[in-house]
Amino acid sequence: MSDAVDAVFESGEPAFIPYLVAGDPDYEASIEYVEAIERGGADVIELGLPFSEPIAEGSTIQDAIVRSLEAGMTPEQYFDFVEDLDVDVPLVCMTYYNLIYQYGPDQGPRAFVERAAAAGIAGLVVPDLPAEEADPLRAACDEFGLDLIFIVAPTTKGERLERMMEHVSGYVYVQARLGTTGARDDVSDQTDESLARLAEWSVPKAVGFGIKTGDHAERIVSAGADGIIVGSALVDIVADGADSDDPTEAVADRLEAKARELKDGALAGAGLAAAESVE
Amino acid sequence: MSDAVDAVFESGEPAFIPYLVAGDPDYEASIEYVEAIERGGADVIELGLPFSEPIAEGSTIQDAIVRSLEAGMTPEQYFDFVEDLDVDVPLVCMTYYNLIYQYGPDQGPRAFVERAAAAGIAGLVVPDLPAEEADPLRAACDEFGLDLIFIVAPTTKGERLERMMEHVSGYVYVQARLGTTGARDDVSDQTDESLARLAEWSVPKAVGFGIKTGDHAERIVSAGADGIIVGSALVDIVADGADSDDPTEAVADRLEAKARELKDGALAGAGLAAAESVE
Amino acid sequence: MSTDSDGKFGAYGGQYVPEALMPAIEELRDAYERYVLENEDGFMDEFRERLADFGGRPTPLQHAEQLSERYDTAVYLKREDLLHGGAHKLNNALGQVLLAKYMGKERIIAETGAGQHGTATAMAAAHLDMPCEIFMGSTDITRQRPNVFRMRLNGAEVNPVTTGRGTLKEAISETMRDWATNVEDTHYVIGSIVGPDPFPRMVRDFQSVIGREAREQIKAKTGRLPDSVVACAGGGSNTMGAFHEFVDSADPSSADKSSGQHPRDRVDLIAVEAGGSSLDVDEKAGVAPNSATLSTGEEGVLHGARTKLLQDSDGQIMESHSVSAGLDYSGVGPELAHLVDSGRVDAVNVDDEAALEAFHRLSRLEGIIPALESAHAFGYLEENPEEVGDVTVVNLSGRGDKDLETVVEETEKRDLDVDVDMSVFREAER
Amino acid sequence: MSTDSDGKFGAYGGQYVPEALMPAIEELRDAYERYVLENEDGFMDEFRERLADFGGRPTPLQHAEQLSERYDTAVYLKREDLLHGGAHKLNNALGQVLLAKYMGKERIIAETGAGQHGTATAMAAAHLDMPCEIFMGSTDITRQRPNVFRMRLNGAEVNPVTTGRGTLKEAISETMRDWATNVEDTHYVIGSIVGPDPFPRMVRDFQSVIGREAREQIKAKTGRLPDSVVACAGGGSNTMGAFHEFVDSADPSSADKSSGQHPRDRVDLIAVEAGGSSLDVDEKAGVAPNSATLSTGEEGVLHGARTKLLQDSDGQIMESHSVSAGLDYSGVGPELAHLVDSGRVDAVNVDDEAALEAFHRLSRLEGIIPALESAHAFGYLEENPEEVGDVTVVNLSGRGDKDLETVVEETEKRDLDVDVDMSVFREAER
Ligand SMILES: Cc1ncc(COP(=O)(O)O)c(C=O)c1O
Ligand SMILES: Cc1ncc(COP(=O)(O)O)c(C=O)c1O
Repeated sequence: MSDAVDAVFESGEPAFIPYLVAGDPDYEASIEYVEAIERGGADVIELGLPFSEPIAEGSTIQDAIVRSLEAGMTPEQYFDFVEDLDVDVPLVCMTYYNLIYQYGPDQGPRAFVERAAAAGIAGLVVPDLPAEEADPLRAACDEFGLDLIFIVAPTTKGERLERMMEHVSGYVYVQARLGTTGARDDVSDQTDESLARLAEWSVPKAVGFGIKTGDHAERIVSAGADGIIVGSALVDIVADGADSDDPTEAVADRLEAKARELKDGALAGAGLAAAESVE
Repeated sequence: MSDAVDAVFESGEPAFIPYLVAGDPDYEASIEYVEAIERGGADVIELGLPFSEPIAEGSTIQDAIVRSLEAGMTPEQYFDFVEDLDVDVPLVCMTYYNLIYQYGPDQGPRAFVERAAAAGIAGLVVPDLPAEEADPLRAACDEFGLDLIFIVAPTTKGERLERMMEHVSGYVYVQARLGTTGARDDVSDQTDESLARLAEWSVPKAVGFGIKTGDHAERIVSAGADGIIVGSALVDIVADGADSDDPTEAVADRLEAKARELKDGALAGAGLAAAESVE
Repeated sequence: MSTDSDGKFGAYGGQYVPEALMPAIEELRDAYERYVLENEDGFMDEFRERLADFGGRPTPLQHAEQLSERYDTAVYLKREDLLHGGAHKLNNALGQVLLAKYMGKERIIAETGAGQHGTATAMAAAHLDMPCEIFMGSTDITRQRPNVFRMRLNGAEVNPVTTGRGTLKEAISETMRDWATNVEDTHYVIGSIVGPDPFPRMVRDFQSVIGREAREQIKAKTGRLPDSVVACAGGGSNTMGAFHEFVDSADPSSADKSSGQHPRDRVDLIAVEAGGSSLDVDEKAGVAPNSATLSTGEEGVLHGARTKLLQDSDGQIMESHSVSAGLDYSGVGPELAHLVDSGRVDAVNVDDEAALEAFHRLSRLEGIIPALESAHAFGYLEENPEEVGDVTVVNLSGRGDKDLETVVEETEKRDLDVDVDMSVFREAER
Repeated sequence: MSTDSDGKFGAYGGQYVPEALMPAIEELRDAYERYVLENEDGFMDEFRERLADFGGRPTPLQHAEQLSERYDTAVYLKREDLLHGGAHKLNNALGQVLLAKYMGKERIIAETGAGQHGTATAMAAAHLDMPCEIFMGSTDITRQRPNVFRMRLNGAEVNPVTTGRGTLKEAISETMRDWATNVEDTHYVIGSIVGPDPFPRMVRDFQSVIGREAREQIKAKTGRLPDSVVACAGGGSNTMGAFHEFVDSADPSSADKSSGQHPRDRVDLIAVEAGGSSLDVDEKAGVAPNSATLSTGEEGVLHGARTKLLQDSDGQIMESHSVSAGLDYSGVGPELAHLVDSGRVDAVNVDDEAALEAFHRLSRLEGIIPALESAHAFGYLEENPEEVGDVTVVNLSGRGDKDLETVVEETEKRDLDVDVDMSVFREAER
């Protein structure tokens, strides 16, 4: 279990967890962007390692993955990227299992986790690896002290949910709605349901899939989330920048501003909740 | 049995029997053309009444049929045409059975034959009417004194040939080769074979299908034919005239010349034969 | 096997062909009688085995659930669309090519309209290793392009026929010309129950496996004979193939039918012709914008037989029309003409638009894309569901893969009752 | 029924899918075990009846006379090309759509490459009255246009997938995304023996009717088991469908084989993959100009299962290539990967050109136009006639009507060994 991630959730403040694809749209700009969202208030950063078949992503993140791959991103370069970053918050690597499995001279997840740990990665999220197939990766994570973060879907219920909770480390990624990643204009009712379903579990709950604005963030934190995960809303800014060839700094400023909006929303949500419980 | 046709074959001279499609390429020109080939030496004229599905014709005569039909030829008009013609030799109508069958208010061949007789037609050739189906038409021909001329094909042999010979009136149309009508560059060996096969029969034998030149005519008559039937070689001249918009008289002159060449060829063939038998 | 051993069906039938072909036709009649009727040298055994292994017989008789519900009657489909090549045509083509082989012929020719008979013949000829040439009207070549490819792939020559309007009628005439030229070593595989005797009898006998199977299958499934059998009719080979075994059948269930709604003492036989765009004719232009020969034609002689024809008052043959190339013919089988005259078969017709709608309907509701020819039979069902009784067998004579382009084009021209969204067709074109 | 009840085939298989799908997959596994393995509610009886009546089973096992002579061995064709829709795909699609109905699902989605699985699913969905959406790569939409028409005619929505190179791999990913969104009321009909458990087992079980029939048929025809079974392999569903019943079979005839030339103690199972234009890969471009996953792939995880994959050294999936869209896939069924590793199945491959030649050859010699996919199996036969023993069964997985345009185009580009006169194709275009 990563102490750094633990510390974030123990702080009492709601965690703001932004996501970007490493190397999108290119190595140098991406470094600036990740650093900008930290300045904007990130508590943990999920950093995508792009895979050619991202079956859990919507079109926004799919496009980001294509940009990053075309700019030459590889697992090896990803670790250099992580080491080059000048950020203090914990980094969580989000990728698909085949890249973890193939890394290094032998097959199996251990080499990847070892290298990730060396690069300073605090945890992993693997969207195509359900608990059933996770034993080898969990063993490697335990060995090298990484969190293996599981996703709890709206369809994860009953016995299945109980079994999963036994294995949780770090936080759970509460999938706010069915479907793929992508910014939406509303907050899903499924979010409230899921948070209610998970209320009795003590593990920190970070909600993701579809959060786009400070308002969304506020609503979700006020509904009981311990953190919010925001990807597509930020990747949209990177995409716009890439499309219009804006200077890196301008895009970085926009990302920082968006991050602040989301972080403030989360804080507001927590403030409200705190206010209610204090009075 | 038509006396006029009989008289032709009884004259001792080989009969030259040209074929044209009535109304090709139009009514007026066609009248001129038929009269021209009589001047060229025709002994009998086969005059085609065009049918939309001429399954026994090659492309030369098919095209003539299309020209005639497009110019408005109908069975009724055909009889007018025959009556308008100023020729003395016997006329034989060549057409397909459906036109004969449909003529007049009731179905069946009688009305057609009656009208043909009235117009002065001496005989009929019906390429899609084998002996097997010919009883009703034969009865009508007998009633009105027309010859029903049968075709003897290279495949007509043995018993079949014997049965057919019992019904013959006028002359037999000896098909010189398998296939459809059309001028050819050679004389078929099948012709000699057929003439040999028919030698013992006393009925006059007119050979057709593919005769193109005076030389062909000569060869065939010298091989034992009592007459030659020539269609496509003449229709080709009509077609050329129609294509190049030549004056009717010029085309008629060419037809007359071609007829004379063929007639002379036939005579030469007979002369040779006669010469041989006399010496 | 037949009561028509003289080659006549009432006033219809006969052998109106050039003398040069008569010996070949006599030879064929003799071979037909020996090999087909008498099973000499085990011909029919070999034929049936090849039809099973190469052709895929028996074809199923399927209960059509959605149609049955729609029409409130039990609709069964005889699935000739599943035969190798995609239509009933192979039953006949395989029979004739095999017969030609038994007769020692060395070359096969055939005409084709929709291209279905041509492809069936090309397949049978490849299967039996016989050289093969197909005559096809140039108009049909354009509207049935995939079938031209298929014939060529099977090694057949495809000879375009440009006379007339370039459809089936012209192709038949042209094939007869080739036959008259090469009659000694060549067999002409006629594609329907038309032409001179013995073709109408022989083609019917080869096709009658359809009705023979259907009869057994419907009895096994329902314990009774159907109230009706419905089939489209061009020349009429799928039609007589489906009808033949039922022509003499009384319906054994009619006696104890309690409803009394459809008291039938026999199986109704319904031949659905192409109504085209209209039943009116343009005598002047020599065009009938339909192929409803049985309903509107007059007795005459064409392509070797006396039968009903689309013709003008002089006896000139009129150009027919149908959205489906396989029904687009000015003649019809003499046996069918006779059965219609004698009242045993009902001749009805369905227009282009109703056939197109039926094409879409069957595709949608049953997951089966029918040939446009067969779609006419389903158009009849839609317009007259009350006519077919409680149990009906519809002959699904072929599949519609060959018609996709035509259907897209013809559908876009029209405002059909069925709701078809054509946009993705256009998208796919891009 | 299976020894693979944990969903693993050796090291392969498993369930590598997003958590959101896991409950649906568990539900499906449960339904599969009850309905398919235990025949609960008579599911398998209804399935078999529909396969017979709607699908046209059994399909024939045909002795191929010309090929047998050419290769001096008894070649038998399992005629899946005669199945409704024109390929083996319906066996699986009908099974899954029916299962979805038993499970109370209300919507069907599927991916398609060649369009054959999409058309089969669209047909099955229409037949069973289920709304259906098909995901298809935009490249495949262009090269398999008739199949797009057919799906639309059957009432399915066709959703073009433009990511990547727009072929099967991308279509599968996109369908998984839809499934993850609509998992509660939607069943995803996977088209081959790929994907998370229970799909590989279940699709194989639905397809194993091929081998079950073939086994009975070959025994009836020859009194013995074949020396070999040959099938093309894309995902591998026709392959395992043909092989499954033979995997455990010793050849009962080998004991008394006098020739001793092919003393086999089991039926050889030969999976023929697409060699494409070359077996070399371009790692830099991420492209393998072939789909020879079994021969050249490496273990990895894709689309829900651990299996052999075409991937670069980092684990990124490579674009595959084959002239036949249905084989054009970077993965392969985990069971097949396992059987190849364990030596029970031989993995071989045949390149684009040899497949094209085989396409023409079968069309010419046997009068059967095969799918380009199936043509690969015949390409192997041409190149290795001595490998298949005295009696071989080749799975003719589908018909080639869908491939006509591709074949014309690809043939014109090449100088093939078979003598094909392409001129009439060009004439017909005019
Ligand atoms: C599928 C199908 N049905 C019917 C027909 C019409 O022919 P017939 O009336 O001889 O069955 C054709 C002709 O090509 C056809 O292809
Ligand atoms: C006719 C045919 N054969 C084979 C295949 C390959 O699939 P599989 O390997 O799953 O049988 C396809 C796929 O579309 C196909 O259409």
